[in-house]
Amino acid sequence: MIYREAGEFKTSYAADQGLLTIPMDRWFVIGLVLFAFIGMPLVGDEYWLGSIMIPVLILAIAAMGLNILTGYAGQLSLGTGAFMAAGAYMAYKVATNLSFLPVPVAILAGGGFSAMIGVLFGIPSLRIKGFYLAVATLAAQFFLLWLFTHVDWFVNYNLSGVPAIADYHLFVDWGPLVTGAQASVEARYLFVLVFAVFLALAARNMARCKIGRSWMAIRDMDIAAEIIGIRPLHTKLSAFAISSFYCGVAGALWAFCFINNVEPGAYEIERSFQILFMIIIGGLGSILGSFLGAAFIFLLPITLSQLPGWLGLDVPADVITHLEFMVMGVLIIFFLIVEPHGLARLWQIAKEKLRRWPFPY
Amino acid sequence: MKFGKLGLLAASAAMTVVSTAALAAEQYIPSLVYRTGPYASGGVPLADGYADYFHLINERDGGVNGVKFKVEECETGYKTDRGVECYDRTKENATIYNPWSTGITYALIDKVTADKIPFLSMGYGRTSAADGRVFEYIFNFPSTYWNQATAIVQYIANELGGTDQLKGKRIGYIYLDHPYGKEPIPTMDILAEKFGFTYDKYPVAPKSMTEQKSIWLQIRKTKPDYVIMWGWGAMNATAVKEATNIRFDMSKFIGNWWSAGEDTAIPSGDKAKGYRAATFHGVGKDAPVFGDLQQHIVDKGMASGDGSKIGLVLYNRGFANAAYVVEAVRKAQEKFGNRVMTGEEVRWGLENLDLTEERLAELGLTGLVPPTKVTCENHEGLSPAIKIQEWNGSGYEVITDWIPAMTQVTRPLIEQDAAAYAAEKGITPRSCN
Amino acid sequence: MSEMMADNENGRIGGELLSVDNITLRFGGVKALTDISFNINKGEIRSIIGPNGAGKSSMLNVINGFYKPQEGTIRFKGKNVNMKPDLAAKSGIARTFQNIALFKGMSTLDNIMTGRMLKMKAGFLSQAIYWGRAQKEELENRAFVEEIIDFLEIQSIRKTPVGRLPYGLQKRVELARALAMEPELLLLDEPMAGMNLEEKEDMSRYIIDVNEYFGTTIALIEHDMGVVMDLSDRVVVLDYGCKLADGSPDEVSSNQAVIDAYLGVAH
Amino acid sequence: MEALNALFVTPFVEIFDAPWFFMEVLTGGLMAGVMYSLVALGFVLIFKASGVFNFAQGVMVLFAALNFVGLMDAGVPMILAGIITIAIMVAVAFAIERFVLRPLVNQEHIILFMATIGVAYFLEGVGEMIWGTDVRPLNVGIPDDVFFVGDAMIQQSDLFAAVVAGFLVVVLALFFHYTRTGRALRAVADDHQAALSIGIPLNHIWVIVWSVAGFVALVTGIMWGSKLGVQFSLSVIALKALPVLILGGFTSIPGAIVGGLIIGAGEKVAEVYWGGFFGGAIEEWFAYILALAFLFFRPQGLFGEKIIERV
Repeated sequence: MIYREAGEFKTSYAADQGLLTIPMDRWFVIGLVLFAFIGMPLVGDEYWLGSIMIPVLILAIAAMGLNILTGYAGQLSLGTGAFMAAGAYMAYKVATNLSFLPVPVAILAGGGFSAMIGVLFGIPSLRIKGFYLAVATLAAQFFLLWLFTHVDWFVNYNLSGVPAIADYHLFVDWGPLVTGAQASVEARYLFVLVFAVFLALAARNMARCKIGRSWMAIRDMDIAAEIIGIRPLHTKLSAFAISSFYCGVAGALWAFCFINNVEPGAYEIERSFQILFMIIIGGLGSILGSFLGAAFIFLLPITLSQLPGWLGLDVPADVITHLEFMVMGVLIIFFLIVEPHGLARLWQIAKEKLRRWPFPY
Repeated sequence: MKFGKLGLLAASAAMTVVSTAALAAEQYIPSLVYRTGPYASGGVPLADGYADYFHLINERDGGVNGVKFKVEECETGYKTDRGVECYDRTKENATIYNPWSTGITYALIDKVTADKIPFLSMGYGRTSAADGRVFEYIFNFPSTYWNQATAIVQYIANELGGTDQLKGKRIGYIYLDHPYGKEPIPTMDILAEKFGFTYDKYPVAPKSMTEQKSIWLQIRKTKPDYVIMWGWGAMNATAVKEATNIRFDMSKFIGNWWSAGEDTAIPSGDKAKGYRAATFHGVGKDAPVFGDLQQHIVDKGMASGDGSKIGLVLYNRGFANAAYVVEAVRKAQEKFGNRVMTGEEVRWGLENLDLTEERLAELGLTGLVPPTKVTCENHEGLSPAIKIQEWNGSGYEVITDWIPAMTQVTRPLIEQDAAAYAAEKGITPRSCN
Repeated sequence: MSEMMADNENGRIGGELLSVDNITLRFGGVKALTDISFNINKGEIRSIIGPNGAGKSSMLNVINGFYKPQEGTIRFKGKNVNMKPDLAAKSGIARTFQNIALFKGMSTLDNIMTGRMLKMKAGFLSQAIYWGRAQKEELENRAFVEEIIDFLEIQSIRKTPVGRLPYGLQKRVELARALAMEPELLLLDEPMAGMNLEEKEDMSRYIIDVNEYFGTTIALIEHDMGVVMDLSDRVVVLDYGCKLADGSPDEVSSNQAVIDAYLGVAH
Repeated sequence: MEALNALFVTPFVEIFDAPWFFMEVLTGGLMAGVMYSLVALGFVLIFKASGVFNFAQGVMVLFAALNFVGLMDAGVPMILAGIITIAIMVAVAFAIERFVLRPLVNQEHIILFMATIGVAYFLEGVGEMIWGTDVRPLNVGIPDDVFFVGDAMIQQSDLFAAVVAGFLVVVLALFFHYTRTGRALRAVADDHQAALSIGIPLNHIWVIVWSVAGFVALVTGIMWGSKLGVQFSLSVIALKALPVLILGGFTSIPGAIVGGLIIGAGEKVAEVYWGGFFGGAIEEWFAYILALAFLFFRPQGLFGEKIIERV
């Protein structure tokens, strides 16, 4: 009886339409967010904040983006990495060439540019579906990366092609440093966290509003969606745009707050697949799942690689990596078979169990 | 989000315990390796050689002045984010980093500087890091890509009979279409203008490294006098194979030092005879130190990996890299005392490193490691030079003496790029006087 | 909703709402519909019947714009239209499908809410922060949808994913979604197919109620002749893509051509 | 103006100036295309029979080749190594049917697709765990010389690959048309339910078709492997086969062949004559953009049937 939903009566539609309708859920999430903002920076050391939390949050943003497109709107995409790259390169351009703008604006501008690119590559989705569309998004993946690495304008004609990100304050000259190696890890973490929390909230809101329902309608049955007045092209493109915006912001944050430079290798097709796994394992069509999936996929190899050390075994690095591949493969299949709705559903099931505990019947 | 984080915290406690276990009176050497993935064929011998030399020092000499080395590998798979994670996990008490990856190097340059840990990207990474006034903690001796490009052109000129003979010659430049492969292009532009040769660029897409047919068709058509290659991973072997397919004169095909591994030529076997590649260290197992290695490490069954890589080009490179690190630690101990050195102290050791032929002979490294002198200003070594090695069907043989780089061409470029970097990042270059 | 209920029994059937003029539809060489003309008056229940493959569903598909006829015109509310499905929806045509076309991954409530799509105008930013117009619209439309849920008596399955509902209920949810659009013309494609007698009676009652209380014009495809004859004001009969007969249920059921078609006399 | 020249004039002038070279580029491209076709063939077989978009095909190529070359290096004679490898691939097919397809039967296509990504990861891990990551040269006695047609130089090994691919297609065609199993396969491809209802055991069919795909993977692996050595990058060629599938349609064997040839020839010609203008390395995306442009005009692919949407 730890977790209760019975005995909660809503007296207005407003209450019933709320985000977290069960008080325990609400308090839990509020507590968690508070902990993420206050507790985590106090508890976590540089490794945990800088090398784990920051990339996990950034990848979770990208996973939310892909989840909007694939989980909600049903359009399979393998071009996530390229949309992230679009955000990163454009944010870099804005940050360096329009230096009077504060860095959060540059990052959002990167997202905006990525959204435009997303719309462009979303146009084929009107005519082609399913795997054909997936392959078409690969065109975006390869073409865009080629473009960014071959047009020197994107890197300000940098000789090496891998421009470093300068140390930026939150608002031009004011506020703490939030990017670059000089910035404190707490500042970078909180900066990323703010993005992640607001984007997650926005995604949840969109999912429960008109736009979210029209995405799901297109996903579940596009013909039926049309007869109730949903414009397929408009809806699909809005999914592409918003999805790419999320990915673009994630790509920019990756460059600005994590690896400190704009490196094409970070946005290769492997990244696209990694994020796809995150939403499969986290749960398609679930914002919570995007976070769970990102944490799981990112931490799995790191945990596996350290596991022998904790157990005091001496296993060579290559064997561990091969094992990691195998475990990853098996886990993907396992999840698809046992719980196609991913970790998010497992969490729900766990809650249901808790509701009955300790009296199962 | 919920459960992920709770798990994180639980695991966090466990991990902190482990990472501090590396304390003790040992010089901690984190080694970022890639024994898996598309570049593993290069990563494995590099990692083996690096680890073996430290173990040799521990076994044979009992460490440096009693300070033993503790090598701990962290697998990156050549991926930048994994490299950053490995770095953050291991950086406490770390002596030095050398990730064998240009991508990871770029990601870590600022971080190591902030953390005051030296970084030796030996023959890769950011060329302009050779300017020690801007890049205080980054070293790239004994040579850089830009210097290597000039030295290879110098070698071609030597073969032709003088730099004036380069005029009107046509060179093909085939490279991995990646920041690494693009590094020497500015230098090549300058050299082409200076000596009056033309060169054609042939980028190889990283995702289709094994698809070079169209490139070699073009080479067959344009018939360049020489082809220079800047390759890595599967690209190298494919290029050599395609070159043999079109019956290109292998003695006119010169790889850089990352296209110099055995894996580059083995798939083509005898047909690749005559293929040349640059190197900045010796090849084979002739150096006296290999006797010690056999006695103290191999015979005791302590060799890294399966021990099959000893003497391979990339193994020797990892080996040489470790030798530099050991000597830098020794140098630092001269000044700071015989104990475990901190990152800052090792940096001092690196900046004052002076490996003469005599010293190398004492170490049994003659012919394997080039004499090197590093200063505060100059982090690429004072006399960058390469040798050219030739494939004989089953192994490489060095066929030239040291060919010096044209530092008068590259140094201004390096200083210019470093200054641009300093301006962008708001760094005030330190004074070295 | 209350203003719609003002329509009373006496003035139930008004002037022409939709007219179908000389429609011909071909798929490659196959003629699915040949020169079909008929009309639907405001407020009536109009049935389209015919044997399997007669072109009934094709006719509905032409009306709401899924198929483009090669010849002929459709006029809705006096205006010549050449529609796409989403435009048809905008101008006030809703429909249900022979094979249920619900959004399987969504709850009953969400499915019905999609019917309100066209009534909601909030921009996406407002939706992203769930503030102002978006929130107001959500709540207003929720109230409207709840009335329909009450009307069709599906309160208990409000939050159930429709994929888990039994067939009869799914049909009802689909009707609810169509009603949520407040259509002027409701196209029902075999709303009672596969139902047992009791369910059919329920559904018939809903159709009559919708017609009476909301004044919604209904075009109905149905195989059960009893239902058709009881509900319809007028019936049009199709066979092999041609119009056989058109008139009141009594006229049609006594038409020799119709009887032949249903009994399978050779052509 | 200069740009227009470089795009629309110069390349054609070059083609007419040196027709032999164009021939060489074209044949080179077609030969590369044959290789793409072989991989695409594996995709098509599985997609036809089980509706699964098998992303693991590329890794199956690597896995088969690794086993083959590993056995040969261990001293197993070539023929025996081939037989053992085929047996391994059949075992893999059984395992996939039992542990992946059967539990996931009737799931959506996208779920099955993702499951094959899982299979790909697993096989890659197993293959490299057993056989290591070194580049292994493979020599099965494929002739490795050149001959000239006019001035155009042709690689014997390429020609050999083309012949093998052609032979493979003929064998598969005969298999599909004239054997009982082949007929059953086609029945399953047409309609799972109907095939099931006349007593064709679906599970067996899946095992067979995955085994055949494994066999095709082995042949592909040997062809590529003897060219470039057996190595990790073999699995990446799967990516090259995807545009071929778009072009040729997911269900058409002739489509896979013709699509492969078009992609191969198209990208080589584009790279050689137009690559310089764009700054090179356009091969990486050219096939995809070509396929995408093509999709606008024929969404069902070259040989696919027109899809009529029923309401």
